[in-house]
Amino acid sequence: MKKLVAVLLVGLMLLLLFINMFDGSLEFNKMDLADVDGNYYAKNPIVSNMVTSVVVDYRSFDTLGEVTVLFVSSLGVAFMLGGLTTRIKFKHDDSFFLRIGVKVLFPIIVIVGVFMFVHGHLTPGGGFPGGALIGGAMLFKYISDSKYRAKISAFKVLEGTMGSIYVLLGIVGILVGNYFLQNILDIGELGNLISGGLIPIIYVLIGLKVGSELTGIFDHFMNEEV
Amino acid sequence: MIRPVLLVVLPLLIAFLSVMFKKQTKPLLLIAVLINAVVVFVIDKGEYIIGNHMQPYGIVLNVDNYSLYALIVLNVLFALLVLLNLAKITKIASILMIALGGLNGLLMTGDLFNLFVFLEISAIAAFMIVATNKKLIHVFNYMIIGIVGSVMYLFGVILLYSQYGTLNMNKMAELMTTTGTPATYIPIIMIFGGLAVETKLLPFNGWVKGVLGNSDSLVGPMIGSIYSGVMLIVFGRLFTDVFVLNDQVRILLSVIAIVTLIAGEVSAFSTMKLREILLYSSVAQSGLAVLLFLNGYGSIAVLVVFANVLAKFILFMLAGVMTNSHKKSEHTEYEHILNNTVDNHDDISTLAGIFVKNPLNGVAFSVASLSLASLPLFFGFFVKINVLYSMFLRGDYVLPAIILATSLVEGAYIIRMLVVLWNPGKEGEKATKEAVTSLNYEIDQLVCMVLLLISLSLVALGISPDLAIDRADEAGADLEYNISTEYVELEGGKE
Amino acid sequence: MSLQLGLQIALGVIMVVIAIIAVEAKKIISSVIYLSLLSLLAVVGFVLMSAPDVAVTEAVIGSGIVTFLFVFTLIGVNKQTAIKEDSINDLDVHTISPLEGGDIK
Amino acid sequence: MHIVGIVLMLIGVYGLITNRHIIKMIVSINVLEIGLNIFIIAVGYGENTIAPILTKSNINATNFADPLPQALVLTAIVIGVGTTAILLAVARKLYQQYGTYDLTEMEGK
Repeated sequence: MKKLVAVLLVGLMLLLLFINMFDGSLEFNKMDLADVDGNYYAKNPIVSNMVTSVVVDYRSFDTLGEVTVLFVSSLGVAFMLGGLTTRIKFKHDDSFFLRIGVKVLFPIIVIVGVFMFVHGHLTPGGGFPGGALIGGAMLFKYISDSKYRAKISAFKVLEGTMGSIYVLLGIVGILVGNYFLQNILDIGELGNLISGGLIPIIYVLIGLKVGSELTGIFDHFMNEEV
Repeated sequence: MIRPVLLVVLPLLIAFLSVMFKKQTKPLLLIAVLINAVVVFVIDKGEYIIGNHMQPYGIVLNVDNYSLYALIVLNVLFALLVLLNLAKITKIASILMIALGGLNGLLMTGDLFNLFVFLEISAIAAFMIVATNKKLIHVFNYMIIGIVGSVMYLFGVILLYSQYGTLNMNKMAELMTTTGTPATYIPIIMIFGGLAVETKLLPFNGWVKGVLGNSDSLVGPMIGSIYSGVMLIVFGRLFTDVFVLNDQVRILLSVIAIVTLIAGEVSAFSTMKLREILLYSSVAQSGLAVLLFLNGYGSIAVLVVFANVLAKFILFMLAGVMTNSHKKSEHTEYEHILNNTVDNHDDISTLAGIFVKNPLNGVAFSVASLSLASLPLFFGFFVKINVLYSMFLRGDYVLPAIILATSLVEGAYIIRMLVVLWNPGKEGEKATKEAVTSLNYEIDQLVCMVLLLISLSLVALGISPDLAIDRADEAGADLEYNISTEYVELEGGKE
Repeated sequence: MSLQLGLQIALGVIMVVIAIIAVEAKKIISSVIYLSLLSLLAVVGFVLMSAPDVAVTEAVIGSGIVTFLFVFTLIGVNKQTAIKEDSINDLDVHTISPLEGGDIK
Repeated sequence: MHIVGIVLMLIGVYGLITNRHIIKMIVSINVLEIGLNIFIIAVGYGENTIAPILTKSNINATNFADPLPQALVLTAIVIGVGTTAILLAVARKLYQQYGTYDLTEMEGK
């Protein structure tokens, strides 16, 4: 019965949506790029990747909040699953091929991750996917051999230092440039590696922080209560 | 040099550092909380740009009277709550720091998407704080409704961006002229739905009963008074300063607020459990505050929120302490174990006459609840008088009728609760020995004294409310759509 | 540019179908697998809508990490049910205190 | 693609309403968030816009896609991961406590 009610509700919402869509009172991108805020970001980008210049420089406060969200969720997972200590033992034992395969793949994935957040301001991708790739590489290590435990305390220290350096950069922005999180270094010539002032540095910080946080989350998810 | 942005950033910085020094997280929490409580008094008002980008393109923090007073109340109460519950905070010290940063960010931000990010930070921190009381089903319900609420809020913000092309609140306020067509009122309803979760309005307050129903002396005041106060102020900022509501939209949203007000009062009247009375009364107060914000009584709503936050802080703190009291008899340790597994003593009848044993808490509790019931000589009385006065001035008679009826119901269940807690047994005689409950609870003197002080401040504000009313007037002046300007100040009405 | 539009419409239809299956699937494992497939299709959708940055992020995080979290929650569960069947004098999920007796309020 | 985004969000809400199984509810929330992300990108996408990356060839092009919604979606995706991780941690603890994933059974106990 409940399913029927839910289907009716969703169907009604869809009907309303189509009526409004087709009589023109609810079109979505009514404003083309010219008169939208995004146009300013497109017109004067700080680095060649406009999205990165928005994420890390124009709206850098959002990204600081974003990094805090991941930080709180890794704290929360540690708080919820803190009691578990022993690693989950899979039904199958460690396969030889997987272990060798991971030994080969691990450095490659880490390098791709590092490449992604170092070139965040030139090519698509940035701190978040780069960090997630590093977390993924650590995940391979966990899967490949069941007795592997990453040095969580080292990752915690890395996470703490990266986060506080990011905030300190913001405060330095106040001292030197009179605005919080101001891009104090010079922008440099668009398009080459060392350009965009603080942007590559911040993306490296975010990448390492996201990588270590996700490793912490994976470590807690791999444990179980015996 | 002291910038308001430090209020948000310092707790985050100390939280990031606290991960590295595992053992000293509690002292770090203390430092962060005290720094914030001091810094909040020295920051000055104004619009602060982040990252040296001009107004609509960069993120801006506007700290005017409206948000400054809210910041002061938030930081002082947060510091007080952490100090009073220091022994109870073990594993969630870092999460509390992040919650402090998130809440400060919520009050200051001038950008709609930035508000979403801080909403998300404070919500996740609230999930973890609530998860300390081990009843995980309620935490899970709270999470699901909280996440759906923030998704609705983001959907509303994106619809506004597709209509008006900006995320900046000031520019949005200028661009938004009417909410007539569906393209303009659907985002408003979505954002109202998104904020309705944390402000406990009817369609989305299913989680309140579970979370506040079994809250202890840290979770209760945190979610019941601090979080709900901040969310109401954010709601007021958005719906009076930024959005322009048409009449139909205003009536629709006011109906939801009125229904919440009535449902809250009636269900508070119908229950005999201590914390349920408090949580339903806080649902009703949120409905009242939202009703006032929607209809343009901005500064009066600020008064209502301030009085509600103060009163609920005391009530939820004491309720949290009282409900896990246990018999002072010989086998206390078994009783204690039993106490943990069985639902602790929430029913008023089991706690009957508990104030006879500790009168100081009784005084604090009664002052706070009587101020809530808006009896004369307390701060709540002046808030209610001003609510009715400014409504009559505008010739509006429907709303005052509803508000008077609900405050009658509110007075009834509060007086009934106090009579049972103070003087059980038959009418008129002094409470006999066996009628008084055998339960008792330990509460250290500091908490007792501080709560007494806050309740005395409620009485002081009741006697000479001009301090609070001037502040509320200045705060209301910052809101664009604010009609309530005259106030009843002295006992004898306007001089 | 009808190719672009055609691709988008086709992708949209497939995604809606996959989403319905993911929500309606009987077994949890298949519902999780369909979710990660939906996330993959979302990556293709982002690329079609000329958002490469978002596509990379959704690919790594959406189909990579979210799928892992789901799968490992389920693996943790199957292990636990296995333990419960073969252990004989199994205490109920949370310890019963001596005073409380057998029934759980 | 706006319609696809909104329909996905509706399916997510439908999944949340009908399912009582915790993991299925978390899957529905993820479907809701994917739908929202697609809607946000669709708002910023014009008809023949190109990726907002400046290269030598499109240095002075004008039909770029709007970079602002894409920056917002970057944040929304990572927030989605954060909330999903916590939801799954709570779901695991609930399973340890109640031995089942069904909300109605849990409320019964």
